[in-house]
Amino acid sequence: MVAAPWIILFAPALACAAIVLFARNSKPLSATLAIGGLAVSFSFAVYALLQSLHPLAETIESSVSWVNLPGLALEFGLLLDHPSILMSLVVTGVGLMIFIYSVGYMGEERGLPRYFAFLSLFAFSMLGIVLANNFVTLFIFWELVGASSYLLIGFWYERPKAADAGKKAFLVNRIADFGFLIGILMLWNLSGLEGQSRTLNFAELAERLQALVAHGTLSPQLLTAVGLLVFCGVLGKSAQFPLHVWLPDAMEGPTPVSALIHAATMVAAGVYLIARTFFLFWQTPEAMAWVAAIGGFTALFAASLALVEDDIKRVLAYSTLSQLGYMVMALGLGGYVAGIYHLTTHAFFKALLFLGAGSVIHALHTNNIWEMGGLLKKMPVTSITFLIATLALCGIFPLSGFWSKDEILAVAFFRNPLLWVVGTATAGLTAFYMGRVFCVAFLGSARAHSAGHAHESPPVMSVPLMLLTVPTMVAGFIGIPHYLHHGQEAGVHVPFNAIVAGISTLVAMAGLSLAYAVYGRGYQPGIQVQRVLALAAVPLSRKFWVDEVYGWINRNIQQRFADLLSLFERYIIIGLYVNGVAKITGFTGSVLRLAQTGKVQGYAATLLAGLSLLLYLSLR
Amino acid sequence: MTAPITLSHLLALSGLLFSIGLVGVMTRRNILLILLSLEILLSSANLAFVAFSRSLGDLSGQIMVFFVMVVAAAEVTVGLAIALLISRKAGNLNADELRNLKW
Amino acid sequence: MNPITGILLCPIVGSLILLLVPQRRSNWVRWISTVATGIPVLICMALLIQFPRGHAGYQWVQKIPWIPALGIQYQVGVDGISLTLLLLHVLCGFTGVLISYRIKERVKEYYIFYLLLIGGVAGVFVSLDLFFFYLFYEMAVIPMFPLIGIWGSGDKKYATMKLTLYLTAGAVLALIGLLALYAVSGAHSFDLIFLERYLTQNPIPGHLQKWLFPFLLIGFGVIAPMWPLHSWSPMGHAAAPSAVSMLHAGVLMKLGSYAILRIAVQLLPQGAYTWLPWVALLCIMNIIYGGFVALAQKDMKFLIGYSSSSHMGYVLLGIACLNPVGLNGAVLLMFAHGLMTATAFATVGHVYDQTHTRIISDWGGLARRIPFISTAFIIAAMASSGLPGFANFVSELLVFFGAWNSYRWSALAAVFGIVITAFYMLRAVRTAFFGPLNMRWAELEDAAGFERVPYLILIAALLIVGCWPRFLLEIISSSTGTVLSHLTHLETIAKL
Amino acid sequence: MTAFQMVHPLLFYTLSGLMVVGALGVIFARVPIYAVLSLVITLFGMSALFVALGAYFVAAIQVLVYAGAVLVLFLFVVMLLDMAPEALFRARSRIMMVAGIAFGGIFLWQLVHVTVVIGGRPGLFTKQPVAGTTAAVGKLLFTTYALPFEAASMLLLVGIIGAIVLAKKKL
Amino acid sequence: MIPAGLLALLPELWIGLLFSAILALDLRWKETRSSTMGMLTAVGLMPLFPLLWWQHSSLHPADLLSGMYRLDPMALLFKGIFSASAILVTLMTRELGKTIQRGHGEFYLLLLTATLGMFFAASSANFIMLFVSLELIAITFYVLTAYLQTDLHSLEAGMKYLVLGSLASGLLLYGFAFIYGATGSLQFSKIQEALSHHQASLPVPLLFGLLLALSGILFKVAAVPFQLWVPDVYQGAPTPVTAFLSVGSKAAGILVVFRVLQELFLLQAHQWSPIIAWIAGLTIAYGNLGAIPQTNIKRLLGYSSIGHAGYLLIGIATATTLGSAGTNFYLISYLFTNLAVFLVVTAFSRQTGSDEIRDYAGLSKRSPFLAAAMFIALLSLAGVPPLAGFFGKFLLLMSAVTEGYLPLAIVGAAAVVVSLYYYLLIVYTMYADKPEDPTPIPVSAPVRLALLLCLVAMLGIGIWQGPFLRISLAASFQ
Repeated sequence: MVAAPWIILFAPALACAAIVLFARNSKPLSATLAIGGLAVSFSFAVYALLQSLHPLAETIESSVSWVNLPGLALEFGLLLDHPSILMSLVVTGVGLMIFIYSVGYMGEERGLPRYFAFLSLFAFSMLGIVLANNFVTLFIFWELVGASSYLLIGFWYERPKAADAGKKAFLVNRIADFGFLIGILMLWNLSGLEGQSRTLNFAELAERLQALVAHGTLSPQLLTAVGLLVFCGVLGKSAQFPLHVWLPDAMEGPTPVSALIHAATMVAAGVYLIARTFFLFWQTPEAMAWVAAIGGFTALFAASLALVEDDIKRVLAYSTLSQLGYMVMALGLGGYVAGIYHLTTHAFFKALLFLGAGSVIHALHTNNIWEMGGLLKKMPVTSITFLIATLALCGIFPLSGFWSKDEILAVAFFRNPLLWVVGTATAGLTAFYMGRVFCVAFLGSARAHSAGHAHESPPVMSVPLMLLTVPTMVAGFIGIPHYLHHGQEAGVHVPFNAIVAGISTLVAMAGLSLAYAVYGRGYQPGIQVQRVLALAAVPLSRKFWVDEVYGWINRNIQQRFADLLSLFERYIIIGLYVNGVAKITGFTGSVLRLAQTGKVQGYAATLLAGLSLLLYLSLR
Repeated sequence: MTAPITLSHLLALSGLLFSIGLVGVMTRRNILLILLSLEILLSSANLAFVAFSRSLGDLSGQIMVFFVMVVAAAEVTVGLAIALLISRKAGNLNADELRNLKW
Repeated sequence: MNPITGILLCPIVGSLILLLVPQRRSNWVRWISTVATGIPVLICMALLIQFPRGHAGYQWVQKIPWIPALGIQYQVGVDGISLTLLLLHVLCGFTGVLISYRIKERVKEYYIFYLLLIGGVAGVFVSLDLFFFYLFYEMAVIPMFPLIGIWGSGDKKYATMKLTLYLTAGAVLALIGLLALYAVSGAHSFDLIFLERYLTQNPIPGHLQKWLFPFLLIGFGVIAPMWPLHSWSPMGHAAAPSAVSMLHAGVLMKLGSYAILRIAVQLLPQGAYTWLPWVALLCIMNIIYGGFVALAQKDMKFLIGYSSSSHMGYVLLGIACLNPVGLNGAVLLMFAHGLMTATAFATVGHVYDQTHTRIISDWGGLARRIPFISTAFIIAAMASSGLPGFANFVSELLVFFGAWNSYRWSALAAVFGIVITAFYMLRAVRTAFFGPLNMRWAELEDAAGFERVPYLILIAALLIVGCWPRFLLEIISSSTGTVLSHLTHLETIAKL
Repeated sequence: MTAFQMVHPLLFYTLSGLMVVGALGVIFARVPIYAVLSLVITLFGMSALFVALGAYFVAAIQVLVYAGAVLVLFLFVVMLLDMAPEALFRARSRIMMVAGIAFGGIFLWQLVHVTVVIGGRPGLFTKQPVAGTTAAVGKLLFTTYALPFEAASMLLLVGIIGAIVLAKKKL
Repeated sequence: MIPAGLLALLPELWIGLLFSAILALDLRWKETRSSTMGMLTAVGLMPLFPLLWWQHSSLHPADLLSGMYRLDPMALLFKGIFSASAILVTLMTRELGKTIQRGHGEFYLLLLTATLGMFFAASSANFIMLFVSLELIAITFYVLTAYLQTDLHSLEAGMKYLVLGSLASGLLLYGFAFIYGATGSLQFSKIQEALSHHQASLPVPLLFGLLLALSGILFKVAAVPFQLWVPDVYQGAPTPVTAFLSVGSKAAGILVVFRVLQELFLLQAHQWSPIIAWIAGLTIAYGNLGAIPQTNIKRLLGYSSIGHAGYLLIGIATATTLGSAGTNFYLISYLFTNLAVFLVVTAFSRQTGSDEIRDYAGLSKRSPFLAAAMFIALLSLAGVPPLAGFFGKFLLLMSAVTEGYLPLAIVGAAAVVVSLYYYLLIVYTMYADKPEDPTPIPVSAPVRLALLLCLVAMLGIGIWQGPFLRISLAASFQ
């Protein structure tokens, strides 16, 4: 049983290695290896789940010493507890669907083996984050996830946009990890405050922090700082404001990748990190407040951006941002279970949405919703699954999204009404933009030539869609919150609240209806309203100029600074100081040689001058 | 003018001659005359040797003078030979114009 | 025969044999060089396996009296630190020979100088006598001159002259320091093992140590390269032929930090305590400044060059920590960075040999045409930006951990440094290898078959150590422990 | 202070005056021949002084070798080259003049300084004078100083070979 | 029983014999056979080595021949150095070929007399003997420098050397006079005895005499401020003469400095040591800095030899056994190294007629052997391990540091870098630049052999320093 986490983790890694070594040129073999590897992981995850359901089941923790030095012992350790089992199930399960789907979606690609190698690498890294039992192991995989996401986004590296997007994703994450790593270093330091050997193991850290806080050894400010630094990592991976900019761009990657990485798993890693380090955040209300605030803001902010987006994948990306904001907000408010719960359900329906979008894109070769239309009849499976997922996202009873979202809103309602308002508003916006997408893309008539000739995707793509529909619909009923509750003392637990649920459902319905009215029925608001809306659309379509600000900083501060230093290097260090020394030396030589006038009597005079000096100095 | 002549007097004379020789070496333009000034140098050293020899009651100083003369003769021979060649080649014996090698 | 001497002699004897090989027999020359650098790799591997874990002290020591009157002896041997670096060196040297198969002009001379260089560097790592240490140190510098001057590119005259002079200037300064050390130690010996013992019992007075240490620090710091003495390095890298850049950035720079650790820190612990905090400060400049300057570079080799000098800042920082974590990190980072940068230079060289331009923006989309080389470069770039799985990550992590408590600001700068690294590395990858293929390079040849071997060796080594660092760390930490025991010993003395 | 009884002050000052004037003539003479001839005066004066100091052999050699051989050689060369006096004197550089006189002066000053010091040290001059007769010097030359004597013969040989090889038009 | 004096004098007698033989042959043979005569001279000088070795191992150090002649290890070592340089210079002279238009035989004769003068100088134990032998060297070199009668450069060099050399001789002589006056003798042993009364500090006349004498000698060594003649004379003189000047004459100067300072005035070391240290530092700096802008290789070597003179003086300034040994060692390595460079210069200019550095472009293609030899020799001059020049510098810097002359050591070390610069410029020209005229340069067998010998010596001395260090130590004052 101890082997389970290791097998779950390393099966995809082996698949990746095998593809690199043996299947570089074989599409079927590479696909088989990748899917097989993940299937193994999945089955062991299921096995672990079943084991953990046993009332006497114990948490599995297993580690090997990775670095063992006097003063620093780093372990490579895995932990199989309820959240990690749940997450590995999600990752492997959703991942498996996406892998299979990819066979169809990416079948024509020359670089399919490369693709599957990257995917397996990603699955490996993601599982590593999920299973890690300490910060270093987690950080290792944290970085690997970033790298594999970089590779996958830039899979079509010949497209400048894709290549840029990959780079951007990696860099934004790297900036975030700067804070995260410093947070880890500070935590490591804190762990030794009472004289014990320092550690980074989650369980041990939890105990020590509790003790430290209890003994008052630790200043709250410091703890808040640590919390915020760790949260910094979350900002990057989960694309929270202000580091959200990479996620929409990341849509340049292949759609299954977007589904897997930028919807279901990688971006969830940040949320998962908060959950994993909840022992830390729970001790520091200030940090929690920041987390919640940023989560809430991101939720609303991203949802507003999605309103005017025409690219179907980008809409989904903003929606992801917004939902991640929800989860972060939930965790920030102490809703541990609520956050993870939503994370799980979101993984299902968002993956489904992306795969559906992919199916459409595959058929139409366009991302623009205004070039689609009327797909309900042409692509029924895709459309219906997309609709289910949309409804789940909007939180319509009884789909999974309803339960998880309402759990979050309930927490917010009791902990911070302002955020509840924000959350509810976001729910309305969500419903509106999803409704807009659905109405424009699937209803009505074909808006472009290609949309008229669309065909349903092949079974290898549609079957995963259908399979994903199942958890999207039933995930609300299988007792996930209960499962998560197990062994988790910290956090706020709020029972189901009918009022909150009712309000949010109403708001969602209103949003959907409005969308349908505008985009399905062609309802035109009054001129005045239209003017106001057009005015409001400007900042939205420019995404509040966040990208511009970053670009400006990049060009005018960072690059100017680099150029400045480069000039310093060139003119001061090399020109003045290095070449200067050389030139002075050479110049001295040229001056000295002038003593050599060629006149013999001058030489004699110099000789005597030297001698006189010598005599004067010695005989003084 | 009637004080007895001491070693210091002789050395002072020698020194004066030596200095005159130095000035000659540095200021005469003609190579031949530079050589001539060098002879003053050597001679003044000779005077010092003889003076010391006298005051020490030791003959080795005078032996040295003998050898210095031999050396001076050989030196002058070679010097004049070179001067002759230079004069043939360059047309004059101006020390200042003898500066093809410099810097 | 002593295996260490064997490693040392192989390339030197090889170069002597090459003298006798006729000029036209290029292939003989190549094969002889391959063998002469290959055997050391095998020996080194064997030593690595046999090295007693957890055992402090030098192994396979061979001592031959050389000039007893001055206390000079030929003494070689390795401990964990030098064995690790020796491994790095033989790997880079061997792969460099393979990479150099592309050189078609004046092959014989090239390999003669190259093998001399290899021999010199190996000598530095294994010498346990200060005299021979210095001897090999300078021997390692000089062959660079013709190697860059003849087979280099760009502004090679300036670059090679600057490099040689700069390094020699550092070396002679260090020589003064070594001689002064000899003079004030009173041990009348250049024997490093003996001196270590002797100076533990009879330490040099503190004020002298403080005064001596800068000589060694700056002298060796030039090659390390410590800011602001670094400017020879990017230029040298840029002008050198690829194998030389590999060796240069990969191994030569480590000579400096190795020497600082082995001689300056170990023999002058009080000096180290006094001066290393300043070094830690300079490291900030190394890391941040080097990183930003790299960010402004348009020439690929300059970029990697500045990146190297930036990353050597981590090494120096690790040494400055004077704790096991930092020191082990520093040594491991020397190893990792060496392999990484060698890979990078090899790939850049491969492209440059065909494109004859190193301006990054002149390339473009090369990944389509030369996937293998591109992959190798991306791997190097990733390793350089501290991606887990590669040895760089774990070693940089150790440096962070080591420095965190001693030099917080430097540690912060170091952590920030990897962000900058990612910026310039990814930008380079993006511009040079991604995007649409620049049609000028439609005929570019990828590394094929045998040509891939050196890259695979380097990357494999990076990966193995990166995934399982304990393997090397056990070897290294036994020796860093010894270094530190001198320091703690000193502390106890000071307390008494 | 030990006096030199054999050197009458009057003789000394007369000879000194002659010698200095002769030496100055070398420096300032416009015509080379005058310069050579004025050196002869100096050398003769010195020879006389040598006699007064008891260095008879050296004095004789001085007249024979210096005045007799060396200066005649100079005269030969001067006449051979037939140098015009004006060309020699005209372009004398002022800086060199100043420098030469300055350094000569400094040197003289230092010499005088040293000489004064010596003059004040009676301990150095206690020995009885010995006469440097031909017999006495000759004996020394052929016994104690035989080796330098041989070396000197070699030196003269070099002088001869050198002069011939260099200056002779046809070997 | 053969008198010890005669046995001691054997090397000089042998040179005299050789001189007579060559003189006789010169009268009988035609100019065309001059190269055979050169070979004969070179081969004839070789028996000197066993002779010197025999003297070293079987004769006791002593003052012989009425105290004129000193037989000690130092003299023997320097005689060895003189012989070796004489042989190599003779071989070089053979390469001159048509450059010397006439008087080949006499050239060899003069080389022999110069060597003889050096031998005498090495063994002088009396100021008279010393003066005569120094003048024997000097006058021979005046002739040799001006030997190319049709070349105004050569004549100019000869005249400059003669004027300045005579001036220096005058100073030397004047200095001797004061030393004589103050100590009452010209015999080294007696002077030493007289000086032992002045341990604390020298009286003014003695110091005055010492300084004047020292300037006369340092002129030969080419130390600042007595160095100005060097570049001009080196450039103008025939190359073998330059080579001989730079090694033989300089070594003789160093030897005399040793004799005067470390033998006679050793007790007063504290008085002259700082002076020599300053001079050494300035000399190193002047030589190496002045060499940077040079374009003529002989002139450059002239400047660089000034620099080397400075290094040689370091060992004297420290006034320790280690320092003296360092100087001796440095001289041994300098002998082979510098002569190797001059061999290449001679061989090169024989073919091309040029001494300009830019004409060395592409030498590595025209003659790989010459280029390689030049490369190694230049590195050795700069002091790069594992070549001979390195260990000499190492010893000297070590002695300087040990004696507390740290600034001097730093100057010496910095000059290594500067010298490396101008040496490497030549190397770069030879190796990396394209030749204008790619015709190969032939190298005659004797030169090739001599160069190989020098290379082996450079490497051998550089790697296997022990025996040479022992010799140097044995030959230095204890």
